[in-house]
Amino acid sequence: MAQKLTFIEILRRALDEELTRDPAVHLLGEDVAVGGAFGVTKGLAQKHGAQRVRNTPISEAAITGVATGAAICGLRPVLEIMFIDFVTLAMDCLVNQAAKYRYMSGGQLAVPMVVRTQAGAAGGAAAQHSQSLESWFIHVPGLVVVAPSSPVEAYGLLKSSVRLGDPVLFIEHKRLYAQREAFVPDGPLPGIGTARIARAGTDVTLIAYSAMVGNALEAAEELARSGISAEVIDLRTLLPLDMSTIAASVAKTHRAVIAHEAVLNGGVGAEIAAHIGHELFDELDAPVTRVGCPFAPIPFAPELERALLPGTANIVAAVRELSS
Amino acid sequence: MAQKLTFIEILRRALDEELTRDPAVHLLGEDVAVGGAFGVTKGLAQKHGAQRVRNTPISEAAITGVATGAAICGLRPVLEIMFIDFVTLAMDCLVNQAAKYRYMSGGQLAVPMVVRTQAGAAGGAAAQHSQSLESWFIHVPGLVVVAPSSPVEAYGLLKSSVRLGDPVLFIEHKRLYAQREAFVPDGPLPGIGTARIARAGTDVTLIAYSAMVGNALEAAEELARSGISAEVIDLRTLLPLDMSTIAASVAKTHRAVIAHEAVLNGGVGAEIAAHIGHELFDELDAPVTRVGCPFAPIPFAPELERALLPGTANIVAAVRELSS
Amino acid sequence: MTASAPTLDDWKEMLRTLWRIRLFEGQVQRLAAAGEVPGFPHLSTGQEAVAVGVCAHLTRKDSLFTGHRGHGHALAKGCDLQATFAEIIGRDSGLCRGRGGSMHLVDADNGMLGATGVVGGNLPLAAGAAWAAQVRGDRTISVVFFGDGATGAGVFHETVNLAVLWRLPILFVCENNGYAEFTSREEHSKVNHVSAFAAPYGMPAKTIDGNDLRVVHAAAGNAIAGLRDGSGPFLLECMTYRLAGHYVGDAQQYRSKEDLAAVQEKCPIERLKRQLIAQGVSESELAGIAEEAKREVLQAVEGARAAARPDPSTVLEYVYSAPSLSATTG
Amino acid sequence: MTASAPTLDDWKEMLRTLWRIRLFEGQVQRLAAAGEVPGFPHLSTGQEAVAVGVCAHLTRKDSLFTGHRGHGHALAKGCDLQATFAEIIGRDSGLCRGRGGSMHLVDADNGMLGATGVVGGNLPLAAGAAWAAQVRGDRTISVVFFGDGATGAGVFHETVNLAVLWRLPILFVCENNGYAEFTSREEHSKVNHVSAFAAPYGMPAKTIDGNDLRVVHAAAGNAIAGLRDGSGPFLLECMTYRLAGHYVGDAQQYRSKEDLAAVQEKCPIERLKRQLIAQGVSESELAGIAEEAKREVLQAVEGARAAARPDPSTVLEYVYSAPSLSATTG
Ligand SMILES: Cc1ncc(C[n+]2csc(CCOP(=O)(O)OP(=O)(O)O)c2C)c(N)n1
Ligand SMILES: Cc1ncc(C[n+]2csc(CCOP(=O)(O)OP(=O)(O)O)c2C)c(N)n1
Ligand SMILES: [Mg+2]
Ligand SMILES: [Mg+2]
Repeated sequence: MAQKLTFIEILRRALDEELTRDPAVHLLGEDVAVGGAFGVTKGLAQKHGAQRVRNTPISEAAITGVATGAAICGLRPVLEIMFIDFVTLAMDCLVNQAAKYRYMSGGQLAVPMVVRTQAGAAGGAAAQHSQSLESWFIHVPGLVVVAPSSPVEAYGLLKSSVRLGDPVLFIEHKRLYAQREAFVPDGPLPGIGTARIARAGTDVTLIAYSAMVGNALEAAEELARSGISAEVIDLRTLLPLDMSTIAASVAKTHRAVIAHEAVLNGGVGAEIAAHIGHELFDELDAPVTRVGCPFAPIPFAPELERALLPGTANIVAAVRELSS
Repeated sequence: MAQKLTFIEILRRALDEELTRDPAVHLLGEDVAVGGAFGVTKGLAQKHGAQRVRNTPISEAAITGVATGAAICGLRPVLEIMFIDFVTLAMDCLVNQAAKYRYMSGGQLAVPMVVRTQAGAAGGAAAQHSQSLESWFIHVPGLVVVAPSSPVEAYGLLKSSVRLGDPVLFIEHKRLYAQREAFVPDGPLPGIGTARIARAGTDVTLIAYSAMVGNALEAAEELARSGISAEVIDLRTLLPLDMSTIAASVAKTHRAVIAHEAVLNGGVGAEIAAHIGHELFDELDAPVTRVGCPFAPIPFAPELERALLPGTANIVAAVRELSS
Repeated sequence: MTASAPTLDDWKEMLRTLWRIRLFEGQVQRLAAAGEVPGFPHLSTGQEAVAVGVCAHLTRKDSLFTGHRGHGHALAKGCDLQATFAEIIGRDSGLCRGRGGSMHLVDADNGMLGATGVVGGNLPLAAGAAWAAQVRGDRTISVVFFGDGATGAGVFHETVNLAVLWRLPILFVCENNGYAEFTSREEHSKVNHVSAFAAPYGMPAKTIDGNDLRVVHAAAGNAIAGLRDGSGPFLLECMTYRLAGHYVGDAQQYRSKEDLAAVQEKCPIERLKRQLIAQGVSESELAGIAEEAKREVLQAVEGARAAARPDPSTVLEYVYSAPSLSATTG
Repeated sequence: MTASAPTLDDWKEMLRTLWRIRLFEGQVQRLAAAGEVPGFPHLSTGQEAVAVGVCAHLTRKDSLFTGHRGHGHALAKGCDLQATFAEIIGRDSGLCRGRGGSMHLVDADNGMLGATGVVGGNLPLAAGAAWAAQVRGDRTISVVFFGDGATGAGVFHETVNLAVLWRLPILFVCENNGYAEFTSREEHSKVNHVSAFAAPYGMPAKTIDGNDLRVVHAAAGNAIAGLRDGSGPFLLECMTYRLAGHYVGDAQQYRSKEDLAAVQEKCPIERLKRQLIAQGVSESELAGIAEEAKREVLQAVEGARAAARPDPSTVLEYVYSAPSLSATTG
């Protein structure tokens, strides 16, 4: 029978397997040689050697640059940036260098690199350790943005990311880290840029990614009780965005609700809503609705954090409003 | 009669007047004491003193932090970041510190600061000196984003920005710098968050900002010749976004085209399209259409740069498609 | 603020502050274990002498910035025990009305201007405050506390360069506790002493025993006097040890039992007590000081715990200077 | 790559390369004035000896990274004159098929791995290439050229710390020309000599006369030999002068006529010519070398100008590893 692994354990397993499979794969980041802040890389330095799993100073700009330069020269670095809030320190390298290298060099050089980072709000991590900044990166040609919704999803998507020939921002939601899932490694790895139907339905399409997929599934469950059949799409990758899967679903349900934890304004949901509104204009029976975080930083106090963050109830409410 | 001033001269005049008006105003940035890379601050150090118009080292992160810390303590710093491409080096301070200071301190402290920066593609500045990254910043609660479309607009908007109690990213398009406009300083300063109708029309609403407003006006002119009356909205500020002006116009024209130079995917246009598609669902006679840059970095060669950048023709074509 | 050499009473008062911090953080740890503290608080236990020795020379008009390990700095700067604790447990009566929390303590009236959770992010902010002080010309200064790990961040070097160039009245106080999270200094840099970074800039710097309050007090006093006279920035590196984990809950597998035991030896409170006893202060008087501090702290903690939680309906306040400013208008 | 001490012929060959760079950039300037060069090219005129003296020790397998002023580095590393010029004027036959331009010259086959327009951005990339070389263990090295102004960027310090910590085979070559854009070194930092930044890290460093090819060649040779033996990073600061403006079109109001005249004195080409004449090489032979270089350059320039411009329909190529990857799929 299938063993149950946490999101963290499954990430470790995927990295362990990729380190074993390909000698070009190297891990680096703050404390990663001792497991990293969240224990994802625990034991990997002992198993694969200190040369391949390296601690770094607190130098997000330089270590992202070092990973990029190494990738140009044939290594496949997997860099851990402890919180996506700190990716703000590596934006020059990610956006001006890594994302544009292939293009600026006329196809001579590539940057096969994965930047693993942890995002989202939970437990009072407060304004500088809780952000969801993924939408910045879908605006950067050359990058790939992956946001798994469960342990099993993370396993395949991380391996596919490590094997890709492009710089990948791999976003892990802190709410998912402790989640357990039965795990049977089998089948082909998911293709980067293909969404999946997490639950089939006919009346409305719920589009989500990362931890919010869990909320969308909860919402679908609740809506089912009142006779509303919701189809749930797990985007898996935000860049590229799998519009064909979205279009096929909305053409069937004629209603769409997009949900993410990130601030609504300028979020990934805006891009998806704009696409649906344009490509499926004649199919829509109701306005495309977005669920996301109201326009404020993440507050520290639990009551405030809870009051601000979008969740299952918001998705259900959005659907009911559409259907009424 | 009104004198004609260039965009650069008018920015200089606005800064000169604000330096004169309020002793708290200070300018800093690379080479600003000798005029800055584009001559905007020429002569201001001589007139207002080296203490108030200061050169800095090439340290975008630190100088943004210094401006933020000084703003907290009562100064009103106006910082010049030579190219928006280099704002990537100041993201931690702008996003994690400046934008959140008021909120994290429970309203105790504010950051009245203006970060002036220059953006957009023109003349082969290539991939690292040509970007339009404004959409990142509309996703950050606490920031204000201003993008003037002409010299006269820049004058009022810069003064309003300097007087605001919040951190402002003030985006100047390099294509506009040499543009001249008759200038009569009069009337009240524009309110931050209010768009303007640049041209009245009845058949379609063209929504633009920064240099693209000029293209929208050109497109409107061309469309008028074939009997299509286009209303052109100059957003002026992207955060806050003046949805009431947009809604009023689209409720009248029932058609909307949003145009910006930035990459289409994840751009400001997505947010506007999502809003219109939701708030004006029953008003739309045609899908909201976006005009923007295809998904690639800005290439160096003029032929490629021209091929990639959106312009007047794309706006006209988008409108014709809607109307057909 | 102690102008001349501290009297015996001054030392006793400073001992009281050391105890306040130690016991305050003990309560943070206790309540964190009980699930009453949101987030992941970082304790300064063992490093208190740096906060107390430096802040003894500051007034409410001087600016202070700290980072993720800043409880002690806030209290030493004069923040109210109860309002500070209330912030750390997320109450509406907290310094920041529960918006900031442990890593973002701000008390503007006391010159406690900021604490950032991003390592190194506080350094240029402090330089900016020093610039504002320089513009005011009122002999106030700016002080920034940071860890040894922060010297890995480029902005540290950018800020030092600018501070020296502009001759800013800023005191850089590095608490070198030999670790950044779970990784020792040796694995972060070949530069053992942070003070070495000052040399290229010709910035005066000093490495001292950060666990001896008298040493910290004297060194900080000299440095700050110079700063007020406009002699430019100073870097004070205080060698210290954290007796607790990196954050509450850290199992500390990276430190041996022996190391931890050895570290206990260096407790700055025990150090000061021995010195005061040598000066003829009685054990019982010292015990009394600890007792009083304990009463104060417990009272503050209970007061904070009894305080109201923030009203969820206020969650969108304080984002902008005016309600008219938000994502969209109209 | 010159293993042992250079022969007289080696010096003549290096003189030829100096001339190639000088005349090549002269053509860039001429055509820029004529509006044939997109963007705003930065010339290394006057700094050529650094490029030639360092690159003389490199093979195509060694990595090189430069910044906005990198024409000379690319040519010294062995990039084809015509393909390089074609890139600078945006032709399809250019090194990067016209996508990169003057500030982004890449020639992977020659180990010319990158040029960044963001000051300091190339430093960690070069360290990454050095890390890859260390992993390969093939005695190749990574070299990065940067200006004095780049030391104001935090990432310079982050990279040096990491390079020393990991003992990377990287040569940091600073071309200290006393200016960053229009602002002199004094206004950028109190640290006059960039080599001073190496001291805290215990990284070997040297400040030399960057306008004397022999001095550069010798210093770089020693440093690179050590790097290949795994002795860890080295910082070579080359004091030099730019004879031209910051970019083509810079009016240089910040430099007096006298300064500019004085600077002409230091021309590295004249310097080397005097040395060769002292060694008995005839004026006419030297003139011949310049003539040949001129012929080569003019031929390359004309070839580049005659080359086809990029096909606009190819503008979306090279963004991703596969066409299936773009903003949206399906
Ligand atoms: C930019 C950044 N990177 C990583 C982290 C995660 N982090 C929090 S504390 C810490 C260690 C800091 O070490 P040091 O500066 O020595 O302070 P100490 O914790 O020892 O007091 C790290 C890496 C962070 N907060 N900010
Ligand atoms: C991060 C960044 N900030 C500002 C600029 C604008 N800029 C281009 S060159 C330059 C001066 C660089 O001086 P230095 O490093 O000494 O090189 P030099 O031009 O003297 O060769 C500046 C500020 C830039 N390209 N990148
Ligand atoms: Mg430490
Ligand atoms: Mg220079």
